[in-house]
Amino acid sequence: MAATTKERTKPGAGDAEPSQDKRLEMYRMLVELRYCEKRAHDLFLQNLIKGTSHLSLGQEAVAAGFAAAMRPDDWTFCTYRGHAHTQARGASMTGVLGELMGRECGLLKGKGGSMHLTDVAKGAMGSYAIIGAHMPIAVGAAWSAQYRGTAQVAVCFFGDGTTNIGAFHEALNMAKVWSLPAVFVCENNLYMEYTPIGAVTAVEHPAADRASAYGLERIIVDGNDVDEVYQVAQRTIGMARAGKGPSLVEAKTYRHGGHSRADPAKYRPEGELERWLERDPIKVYRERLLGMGVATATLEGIEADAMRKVEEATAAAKASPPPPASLIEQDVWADGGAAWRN
Amino acid sequence: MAATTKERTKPGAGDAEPSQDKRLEMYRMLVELRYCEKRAHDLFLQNLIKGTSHLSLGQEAVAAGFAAAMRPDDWTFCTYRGHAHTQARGASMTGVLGELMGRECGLLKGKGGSMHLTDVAKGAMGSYAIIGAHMPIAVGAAWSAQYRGTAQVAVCFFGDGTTNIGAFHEALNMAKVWSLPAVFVCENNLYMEYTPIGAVTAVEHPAADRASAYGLERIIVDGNDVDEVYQVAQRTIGMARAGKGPSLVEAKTYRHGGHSRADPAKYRPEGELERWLERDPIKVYRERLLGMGVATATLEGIEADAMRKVEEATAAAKASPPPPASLIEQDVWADGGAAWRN
Amino acid sequence: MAELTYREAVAAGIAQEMRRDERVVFLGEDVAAAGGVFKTTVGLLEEFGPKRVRDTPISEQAIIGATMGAAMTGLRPIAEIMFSDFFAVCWDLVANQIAKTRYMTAGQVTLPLVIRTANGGGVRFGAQHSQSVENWAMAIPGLKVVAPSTAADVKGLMAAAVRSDDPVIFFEHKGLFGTKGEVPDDEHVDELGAAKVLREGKDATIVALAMMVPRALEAAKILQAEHGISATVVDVRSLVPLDVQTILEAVRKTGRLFTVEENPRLCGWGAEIVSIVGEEAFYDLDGPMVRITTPHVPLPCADALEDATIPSVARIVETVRTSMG
Amino acid sequence: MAELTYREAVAAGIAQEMRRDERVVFLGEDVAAAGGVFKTTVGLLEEFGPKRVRDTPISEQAIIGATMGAAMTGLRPIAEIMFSDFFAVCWDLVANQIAKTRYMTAGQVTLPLVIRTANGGGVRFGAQHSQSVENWAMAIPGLKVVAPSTAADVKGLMAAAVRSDDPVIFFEHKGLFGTKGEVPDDEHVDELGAAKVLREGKDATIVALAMMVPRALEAAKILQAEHGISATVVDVRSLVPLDVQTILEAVRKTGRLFTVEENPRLCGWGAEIVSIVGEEAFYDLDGPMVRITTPHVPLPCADALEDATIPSVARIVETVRTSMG
Ligand SMILES: Cc1ncc(C[n+]2csc(CCOP(=O)(O)OP(=O)(O)O)c2C)c(N)n1
Ligand SMILES: Cc1ncc(C[n+]2csc(CCOP(=O)(O)OP(=O)(O)O)c2C)c(N)n1
Ligand SMILES: [Mg+2]
Ligand SMILES: [Mg+2]
Repeated sequence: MAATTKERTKPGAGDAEPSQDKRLEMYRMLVELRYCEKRAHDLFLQNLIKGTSHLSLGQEAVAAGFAAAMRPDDWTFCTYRGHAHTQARGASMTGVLGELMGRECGLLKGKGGSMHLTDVAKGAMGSYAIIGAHMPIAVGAAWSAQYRGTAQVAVCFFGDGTTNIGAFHEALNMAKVWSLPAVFVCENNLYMEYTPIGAVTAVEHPAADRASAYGLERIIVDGNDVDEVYQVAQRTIGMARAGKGPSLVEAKTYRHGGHSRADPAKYRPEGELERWLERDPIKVYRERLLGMGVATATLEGIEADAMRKVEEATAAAKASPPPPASLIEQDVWADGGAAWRN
Repeated sequence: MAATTKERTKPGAGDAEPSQDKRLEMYRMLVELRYCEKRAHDLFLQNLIKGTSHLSLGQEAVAAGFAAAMRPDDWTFCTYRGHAHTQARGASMTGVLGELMGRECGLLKGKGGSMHLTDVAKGAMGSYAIIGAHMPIAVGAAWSAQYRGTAQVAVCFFGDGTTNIGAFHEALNMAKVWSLPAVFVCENNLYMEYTPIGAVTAVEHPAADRASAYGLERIIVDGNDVDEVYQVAQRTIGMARAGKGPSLVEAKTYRHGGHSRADPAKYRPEGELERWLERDPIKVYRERLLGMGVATATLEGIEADAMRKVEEATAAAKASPPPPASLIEQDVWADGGAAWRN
Repeated sequence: MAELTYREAVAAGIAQEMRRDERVVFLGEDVAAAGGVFKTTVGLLEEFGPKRVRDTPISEQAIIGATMGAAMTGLRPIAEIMFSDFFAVCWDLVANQIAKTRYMTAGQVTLPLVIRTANGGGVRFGAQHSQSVENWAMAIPGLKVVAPSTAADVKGLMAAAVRSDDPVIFFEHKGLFGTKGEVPDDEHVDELGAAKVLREGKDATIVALAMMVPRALEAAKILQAEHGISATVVDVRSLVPLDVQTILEAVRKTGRLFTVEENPRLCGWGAEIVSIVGEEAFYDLDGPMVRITTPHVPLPCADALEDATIPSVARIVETVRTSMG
Repeated sequence: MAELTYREAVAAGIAQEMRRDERVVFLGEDVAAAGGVFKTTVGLLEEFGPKRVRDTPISEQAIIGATMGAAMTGLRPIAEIMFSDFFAVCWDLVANQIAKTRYMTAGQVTLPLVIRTANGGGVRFGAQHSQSVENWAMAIPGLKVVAPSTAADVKGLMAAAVRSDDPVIFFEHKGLFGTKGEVPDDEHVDELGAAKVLREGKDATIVALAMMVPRALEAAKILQAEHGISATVVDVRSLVPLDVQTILEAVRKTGRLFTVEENPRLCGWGAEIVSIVGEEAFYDLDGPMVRITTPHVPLPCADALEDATIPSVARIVETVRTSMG
């Protein structure tokens, strides 16, 4: 197989701009994801969420831009940093907050926790907590779509740090060799946990500079610009759906908070956060929409709706009881049980 | 770290040609490796070698060219296809044949077998039978050299098929990020076991087309031309020794036989073997040396010496008894024993 | 009934299921065009074509990941891991992803898949190509684990594994590929989780798996003939689910338990069975429970050493005799 | 003696050895500048510098491979695998390479290395970040396996592990990081392979490891106070080498064996100990041997579920009491 490596770093001609409706849909999504994630943060501080959790604050445009470009029967595979991706596909906010709080109403009835949010009915095929594992799993879903001729596409999100693990390499090679309908999206937020990605990576752009190793186009997109993300998503998903094989997209973005619950993010150079807050995807998008003539009231209406939704979801999740102990020996097997002996 | 990817496909200016002595040394090595490997094949047919074995017939120039460029205290890491690499570093031929035959005189006293030939005293740091594993191990040796300031270099050989496994990716990235004295040598013999490498790889040159993903130079060399291999070895080992970091070399070559003992290699297209036999590294080199004015008698002398060496080693190995059962519970631990309890 | 080798029964079992169900697909390294390095899958590519029988790169994580992803989206894949030792390079996908995802998602994900692999020693391949790792799989909740000892069981258990909606790790034994046995020609579907009593005795129960089964049987014959010890022999066949009742019943009748394991000594399936018996049939025991295992060492390669390491008929006879005597 | 947390004892143990021996180096993800995600290695970078304390990419195979390669060429590396669950992504390097290479090379290669990792549950991290996998390591010949339950043992066993010329897998328990204990200020070097009898009783022996040790001790107190059952409590500490003699002796005195394991039920270290006792001290037993384990399921995440899954003090008390009649 010959390497044909084109380079492209921006959405180009032929990448359709989102319609006005799509834009408002995306704005709504951005705001909901943001408010819900902030709520999750508050619930931590109140110790209503235990364990760990990884917020997407600042990275919402990647989730929203791709979700807006997907067909309902397409599949999302994401990481432990998956609250936004899972909800962007339509998973219930109560189910998400309930899961974080370990309640029976949780998407996973409390069995999985924040790192494993899944809603198969919505095409949210799981959040995976071990770096890289979901990339070959997404390959398998794409293979299934190709085999069954359904024109479904598997979209797989992962971080910059994930580009250095073996599964990344194996998945991309096999996806290309089998010409599978998959889009791999690296959310480059500049850090693995606390270590800057540049300190542990042999190339500057951890995903894009490696695309050619899999015979793929080099694609970098501004991950804080939901329109740009949407356009790249349209194009790469469209290619996958049309049988033209996989893509690898590097979206440059930034997480506003620490890596996980416990992390105050002191390792960041001074001013870095502030510079990125200037480019907050919601701030940027709100300004753009206003500039395009969208009425302030329209946006405020969306924002108020979102806040109401978060309040309702929080109340519902809080009202839900802890999961019953009977769940412990359920659902190891397809028969619903956990028996390993007679 | 910025990607600075230069391209180079031939030894270039500044790569020193081997001296006449070096050339004769390499010819001797080639012939010894060839004769010994052929003898191993015969011993199979006589059922004196059990289990499996992977011959390097046709690929000897890679082993010889690199070994000739290494310092005695440099390290070789190789695969199950490692008879040539291990002997090229000076391991005893009797020890090799004895190991293949499961005799007490074996390099590993029969405990390891053909896939694990090792001679630490000669810098042959092991043959590894699980694809890719030795690449990160070689990284560790190179790290040790760098840490201790010994200017030793780790040279790691592997096949084309190995470029698709995760460990390849992790090892190359870390070697580059830590700027370690290591040279990774892909022996591209066109096949993994029975499947052509092109059928399972997203790029044409499985190693070279991926060098840029690790910020490395693209290097392809004719693996059947021992002079060319020697020159590239000199250059890349020299860079490593000088603190200039790792290299990745792709050597194009061909195995004359099947993948392993059991394989008749019927999957090859007609004429392919014949074309490569034309470019047999020993045939090519013999002609070149004669063309350079080396006397036929000199080469014939080397050949006769090698044949005698093989005969003697065979006889010695055959005379060696099977290893005693007392070895079974020896050398799990550094204290020489195998006790896991008191 | 035709006489097939254990090797041929593998392809026969897979083919039976692929004919029945289009969702069954098969992938692995050198499995298609070459028919597998052990020639266990010869003919599948020819019958089912390259869309259903696929050669992969040397990328075990991608193979097993793809298997999982395909299973969760409507296919029923069978993957080959060439040697069971190589589970170590894709163990995350097997033990952390495949085994746990149904549970973690409260049943949202169903994973009807089979991973088949060549397990065990005796063929002079050395420590990295000869391990018996069925205990690795047994230790992971969420995996079903099967290890047949005869050609008929290979075909029947393969069919059961493919039809199971749960992930099944299917251990084929390298040392048994050449053995022959009667295999039903017609559709043959066995049951996961059923042990087989191959011989009834009254003095001792010998529980064995895979290549240890013929050795246990042979040992039982010698124990009877030469030492007057009458032994029940149980072929466990399936480690998960485990047929505890059959084992307990045998021990209750005989009062003594011996397990014969090829894996290294510590934490094998034998320890699990001994522990179950030591809790649930303690008062039926007439003497110590004894595990016959490979010592806790990597497997040496040379024939002389390998044969002295894996439990042999002679070692089984000797251990049972001494312990009963 | 200073009072240190279990967490602080990790860095104290490593630092003690790094001061003593320049060949000791340390690598892992986020271990240097950040001091580790569990803050177990705070201060090491500052004291020993970036040459000896190194942050790595997210490349567990490279980390463990590099550890092995460095150990075979003159260093004595300590690697961190952040969560023990992640052994699954580098298991080949651990189980097939590090464990077997000395044996396969007939002793040519020596591997003085330590891999330390955060093991175990109780902190609501879910099934992929909470496993107790010490039985994975115990099942592999060629690995030494340690799992301390106190801060002092962390320091002392860490030193012993670093000084060992064999590869040691060092399991730190996430649930114990915050616990405190007296730790010798001076050089403190413990011994691999020695269990500790923490409490002497006459009716039953309870054998426990890591986080199960404080629970077993607490249960023993309750058993004594509320049920008049006097129990010996043994902290195994080291699974390989295993202090079989201490365990056998305790069982001989008490006649009953209970093991308390955090790992899922099948093929745990408890099964190994039960099997040894069931063979070697069978005639000293007064009743069934009972394992108290996590059921054979992945670990659920929600606090309500996780607490009901891992063996608790109440479950230990209840099981021992019921079983003792
Ligand atoms: C195999 C493995 N190694 C290490 C970890 C611990 N870990 C969790 S998140 C993380 C950093 C991941 O960085 P990146 O891929 O950039 O994703 P981000 O968190 O920035 O979204 C690490 C090292 C893990 N979960 N799995
Ligand atoms: C992880 C792993 N997967 C599969 C194998 C089986 N196997 C042994 S050699 C081989 C082919 C290797 O091809 P290549 O890297 O090109 O080396 P070559 O044999 O051609 O020298 C395979 C698949 C293995 N040893 N390890
Ligand atoms: Mg990141
Ligand atoms: Mg090859």
